[in-house]
Amino acid sequence: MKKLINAVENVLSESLDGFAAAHADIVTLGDERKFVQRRSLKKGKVALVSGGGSGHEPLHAGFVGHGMLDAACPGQVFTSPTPDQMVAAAQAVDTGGGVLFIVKNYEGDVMNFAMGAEMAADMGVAKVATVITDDDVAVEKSTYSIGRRGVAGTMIVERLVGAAAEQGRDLAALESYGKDVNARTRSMGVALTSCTVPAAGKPTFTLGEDEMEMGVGIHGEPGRRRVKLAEADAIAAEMMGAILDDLAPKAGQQVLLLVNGFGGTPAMELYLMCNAARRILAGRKLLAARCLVGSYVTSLEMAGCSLTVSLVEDADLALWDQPVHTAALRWGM
Amino acid sequence: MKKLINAVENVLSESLDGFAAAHADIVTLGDERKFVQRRSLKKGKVALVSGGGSGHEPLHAGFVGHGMLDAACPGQVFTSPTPDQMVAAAQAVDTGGGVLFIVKNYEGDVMNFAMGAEMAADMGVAKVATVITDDDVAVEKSTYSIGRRGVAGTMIVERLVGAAAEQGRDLAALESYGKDVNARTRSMGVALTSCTVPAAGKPTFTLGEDEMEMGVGIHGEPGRRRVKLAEADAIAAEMMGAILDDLAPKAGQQVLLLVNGFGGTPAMELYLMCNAARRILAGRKLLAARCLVGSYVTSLEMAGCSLTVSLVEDADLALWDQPVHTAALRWGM
Amino acid sequence: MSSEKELRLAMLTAVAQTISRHAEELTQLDQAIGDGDHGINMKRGFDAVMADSAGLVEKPWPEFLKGVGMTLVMKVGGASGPLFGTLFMTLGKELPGNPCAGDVAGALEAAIQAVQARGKSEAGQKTMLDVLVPVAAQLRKDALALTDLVTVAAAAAEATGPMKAIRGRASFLGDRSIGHVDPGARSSALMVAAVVGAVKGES
Amino acid sequence: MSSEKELRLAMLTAVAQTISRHAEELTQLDQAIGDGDHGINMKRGFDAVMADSAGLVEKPWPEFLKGVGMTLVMKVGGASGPLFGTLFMTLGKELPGNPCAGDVAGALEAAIQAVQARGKSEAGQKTMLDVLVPVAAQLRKDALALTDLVTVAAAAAEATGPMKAIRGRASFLGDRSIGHVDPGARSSALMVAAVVGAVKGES
Ligand SMILES: Nc1ncnc2c1ncn2[C@@H]1O[C@H](COP(=O)(O)OP(=O)(O)O)[C@@H](O)[C@H]1O
Ligand SMILES: Nc1ncnc2c1ncn2[C@@H]1O[C@H](COP(=O)(O)OP(=O)(O)O)[C@@H](O)[C@H]1O
Ligand SMILES: [Mg+2]
Ligand SMILES: [Mg+2]
Ligand SMILES: [Mg+2]
Ligand SMILES: [Mg+2]
Repeated sequence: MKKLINAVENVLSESLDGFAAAHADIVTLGDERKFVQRRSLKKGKVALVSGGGSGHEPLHAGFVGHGMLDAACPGQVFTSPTPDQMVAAAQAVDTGGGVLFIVKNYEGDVMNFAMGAEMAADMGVAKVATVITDDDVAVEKSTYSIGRRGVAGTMIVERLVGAAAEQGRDLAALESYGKDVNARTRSMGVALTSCTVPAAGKPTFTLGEDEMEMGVGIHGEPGRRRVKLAEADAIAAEMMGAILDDLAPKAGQQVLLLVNGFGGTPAMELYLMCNAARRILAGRKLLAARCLVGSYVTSLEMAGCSLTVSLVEDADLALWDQPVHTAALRWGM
Repeated sequence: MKKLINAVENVLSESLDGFAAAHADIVTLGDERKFVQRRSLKKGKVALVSGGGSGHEPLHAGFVGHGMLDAACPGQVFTSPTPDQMVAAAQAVDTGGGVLFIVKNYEGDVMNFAMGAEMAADMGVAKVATVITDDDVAVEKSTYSIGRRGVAGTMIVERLVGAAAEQGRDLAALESYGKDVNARTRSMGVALTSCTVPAAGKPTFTLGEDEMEMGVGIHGEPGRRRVKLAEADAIAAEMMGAILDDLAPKAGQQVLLLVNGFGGTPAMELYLMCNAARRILAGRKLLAARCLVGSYVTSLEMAGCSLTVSLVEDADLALWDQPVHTAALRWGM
Repeated sequence: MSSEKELRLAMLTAVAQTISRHAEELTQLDQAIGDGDHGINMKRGFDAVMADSAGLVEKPWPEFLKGVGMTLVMKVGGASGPLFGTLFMTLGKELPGNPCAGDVAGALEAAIQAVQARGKSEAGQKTMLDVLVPVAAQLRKDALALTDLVTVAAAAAEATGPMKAIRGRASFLGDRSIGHVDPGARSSALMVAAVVGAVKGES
Repeated sequence: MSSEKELRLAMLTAVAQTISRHAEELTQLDQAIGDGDHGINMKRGFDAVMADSAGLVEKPWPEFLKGVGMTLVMKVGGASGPLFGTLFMTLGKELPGNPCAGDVAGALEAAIQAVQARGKSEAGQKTMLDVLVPVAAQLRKDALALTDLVTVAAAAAEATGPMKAIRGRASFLGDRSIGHVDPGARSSALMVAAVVGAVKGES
C-alpha cells in the first residue's frame, strides 16, 4: 500500500486537522472531531447535516459552508459515522429551524442516522427530518433489495437544498424538495482500478489489465458486470443510456451534468468524458444547462468516473447559481 | 494502459472540447485549438499568456479567466506547445497593453516561447515580455545545468501576477513582479507511482512496492533519489527542509503554502500532508497566511504530491485575495 | 457474584480476542461482497469495549450488556454497529439481574426482533440473522447443549455461502453475491463460539 | 531537376520511415532520462512533413529545407522541435539553390551554430549536438565518404551513453543521466543514416 500517511489509525484525524486548518475561514472542527461545522451559523435557518464514511472527499466536509451544509459527520474510511456524531452535530448547528439529515442510501448510514435522529429527539433537538439519496442506477430497483445506493448525485441534493435553506424555507419544504431533487437525479460509475482502504492495506478488488467494473459503487463495490476495457465513448454511452432510460426525459428538457472523478483519474480524462456525455445529451435533444467536472465524490484513489444527470427547471438553476462558499465548491462569494 | 479515452491521437482535442464546453461561461477555444482564451478581455490590460505540455491539468487552461491568465497554449501531453500557438494566442488577447509570457523553465518551453515571442514581434504584436518560473528545489542550482524546473509554484506566479494585471499595472512592472514572486517561491515533489503518457502506452518509470521518487519532476522525471517509502511526516520534513533551507526565511515571516496533488492522490492524503507541513512551518515560527490544498499542477494520474512555499507580504496577500474566476480557482466572484 | 464478574470478563475477553484474531479474515470476506471493513469495524468496537472492560464487568448483567451494546453503537459504525449494538442493548434490557440459562433464549429472541426492526430484515437474506436465528432456536430447544450451539452457529454461517444477499451491501451484487460467506454471519458465529468457550471455562 | 526532386522525396521518405520505425526505441531512451516523448514528438513532426511532402519536394533545396524546418517547429514541440526545426531552416538558408556536395559541410556548420544559439548549448553536453558536430567535422574532412559519415554518427550517438547531461531534461538527473544514450543524439544518427541511404540510392 502506497499512501502519504503516518499510522493507519491516524489517517482520519490528521486529515481532518489539515482540512480544518486549511479552511479555517469556513469551518471549525467539533469536539473529538465528531463533526465539521460551518464557522458562522444563521439564526433560524434549517440546519443541513450530512455525513458518511470517509474516503469520498471532498464529500461531505468539503461541502460545509454557505449555500450547502451546516455540518458533516465523518466516519472511518468507508464506514458510516456513529449516532453520537450526528447528535453532537445536530446540537451544535440547530439554531431553531430544525435539522435536515441528508443520508446516502446504505444500511449503515441509514441506521446510524436513524439512531442519531432518535437520540437527538430524546435530547431535545427540536425537529429532525431526513432525506435519503439513492441515485445509482447501476443497482436495479427491486423490492427484494434495499434499493439503490446514494452516490455522486448526493452533492447535487446537498447543493440545491442548501441554497434553498439559505433562502429561509422551512424543514418540511426542504425535506420534500430534497426528495424531489433526488428523484430527478441518476448516476452511474465505472472503475478502471481498485482503491485500497488504509486499514485493510490491500486493494478492495482486483481488475485485469484489460478489465473495468461497470456500475461500480463508491466503495469499490462490484457493479453490474466486469467487462473488457472499452473506449470512452462506449463507456459514456452505456452509463448515459442507463441513466436516461431510467429518467426518461422529454426532448428539450434542461439537465445538470456532473462528471465526477473517483480520485485517481486526471482532469484531462474527465473533460474527455464530459465531451462524450455532452454529445449523447445533444443526440437526445437535452440541454446541458450546467456542467460540473471534477473529483467531488471519490473512492480514495480509485481510477474511474461517474456520470450524473439531474433534470432541472429554471427554479433549480436559479438555486444552483446562488452564492456558495465551501472548501470544494465556491462561486458568487 | 487504463484510461478513459477513445483514440490516443484525440485525447487532447476531445479533452479541450469538453473543457471549453464545461466552462463556456469563462473561456473560448481558439482556432485549431491552438489556445484557450478568456471569454471577455479588458481593453488595455496587459495580457497574460502561459502554456506548456498537457497532462498537468488544471494548469494552465484551468487558470484562464478573470484574475489569472488571458490565454493558455496547450501542447501535446508533456510536450511544449509550438510557437504558432503562442503567436495566435498573443494576437487574440493583446488589447494594447502588451503580452506577458509565463513559462516554466524547461528548454522545450523556453525555446518554443522564445520563438513565439520573436515571431509575434515580427508580426506586430506590440510588446512581449517573459517570466520564467523555476521553483523546483529538487534540482540543485548550478551553472553547469539549465537550472531548476518550473513546477507547482508557477500557479502562484500566475495568480499573483494575474491579480496585479487586473489592477492595471504595466508590462514592465508585471514582468518584474513575476520574477520577484518566482524568486520567493520554492517547491519539491515526491512520487509514489508513475504516470503513463497516453501515446507511450506504458509507465514512464517503475517504482518498487516499497519505493518512492523523492524530488520527482512533474513529468515523472527522476528526482534527487529513489528511496524507501516513508511516513508522511518524514516526507514532509525532507521536502520542507529543502524548501526552507533554500528560502531561508526569518522567523515570523508570512508564507503561502500550496499542497499540490499530482493527480492520483486523494484529497484525504493531501490534507494529511497539509497538516504535516503546517506543523513544520509552526516549528520554524513561520505563519501560514494562506493555504491551498488540491490537485492543481498534476502529472496525469501520478500518485504523490508537491509542497510549495512562497514568502509573502501583506501586499501579495491582498492580491491573492482579489476576485478570481477560472475553472480551477475561484473566489470573490 | 465475583464469579459472575469473572464470567463477564472471560466472555468479553474471549469475544474481543476472536474478533481480533479473525479481523483480517472478516475483512477479506467483506472485500469479496462488501466494502472490506467488517473486520476493522468489529475490532475497533471490541477494542473500545475492552478499554472499558474493568468498569463494564463490575455492572450486573443487564447494565453490562447495555454498556457493551452502547459502546458498539458508538464505535463500530457501518451496518454492523447499530445492529450488534441493538442486539446487546436489547439482551441487556430483556435479561433479569440474575439470569439463568433458561432466560437466554427468550432474551435473544427479543434482541433478534429488535435487530430485524432496525435492519428491516429477516433470516434468509444472507446476514448475521442467518446465524442468530438458528442459534436462538437451538437455545430454545436445549439451553444447555453448548457444543451444539457452536456447531449450529458455524454451520449456519457456512450456509450463507450459497445464499443470494437481499440485505446488506452484498445485496447490490445480486446473483454475484452467491458463493461467498456473509461477513456478519461469520462474526456472529465466532462470537457464539467465544461465548460458549468462556462459559465452558476454556480460554 | 526531376532527379533532384526524387532525391528530396527519397531523403524525406527515408528519414520519416526511420523515425517511425524507431519511434518506440526513441521514446524508451527518453523514458530513461527524460519524459518519454521524443519518439512520439519526432514521429508527429515527420508525419506532418510527409503529409506535405508532395508540395515540399517541388521546391528547390533551400525552400524545401526551410519548409521541412518550419513544419518541424510547428508540429514537434518540446526541445527537439525548435532545435531540429532551426537546423533544417538554417540549412535551407545557407545552401545555394543548386548545392553540390562541397556546400554541405559549411551549411551544416552554420546550422549547428544556430542550434547552439537557440539551445544555449554546445557539444559535450549529451545532446543531439554530440552527433551533429562530429558529423559536420567528418563532412568537412571528406564530403564524399558517405559510409564513414554513418559510422561517425552512430559511434557519436553511442558515445553519449557515458556522458553526463548538462543540457536537456536529462540534465536534471545529474550523475544519474550517465549510462543512457541521449535520445536526440540517437535520432540525429538515425537521420544521418537515412539521408546517406537515400543519397546512395538504397531504399
Ligand atoms: N439490514 C441488515 N440486517 C441484518 N444484518 C445486516 C443488515 N445489513 C448488513 N448486515 C450485516 O452487517 C454485515 C456488514 O457489516 P459491516 O461490513 O461492518 O458494515 P458495512 O456493510 O456498513 O460496511 C453484513 O455482513 C451483514 O451480516
Ligand atoms: N539545449 C539543448 N541543446 C541541444 N539539444 C538539446 C537541448 N535540449 C534538449 N536537446 C535535445 O533534445 C532531445 C529531447 O527532445 P524531446 O524529448 O523531443 O523534447 P523534450 O525534452 O522537451 O521532451 C534531447 O535528447 C537532446 O538531444
Ligand atoms: Mg463499511
Ligand atoms: Mg517533452
Ligand atoms: Mg463492510
Ligand atoms: Mg522528451
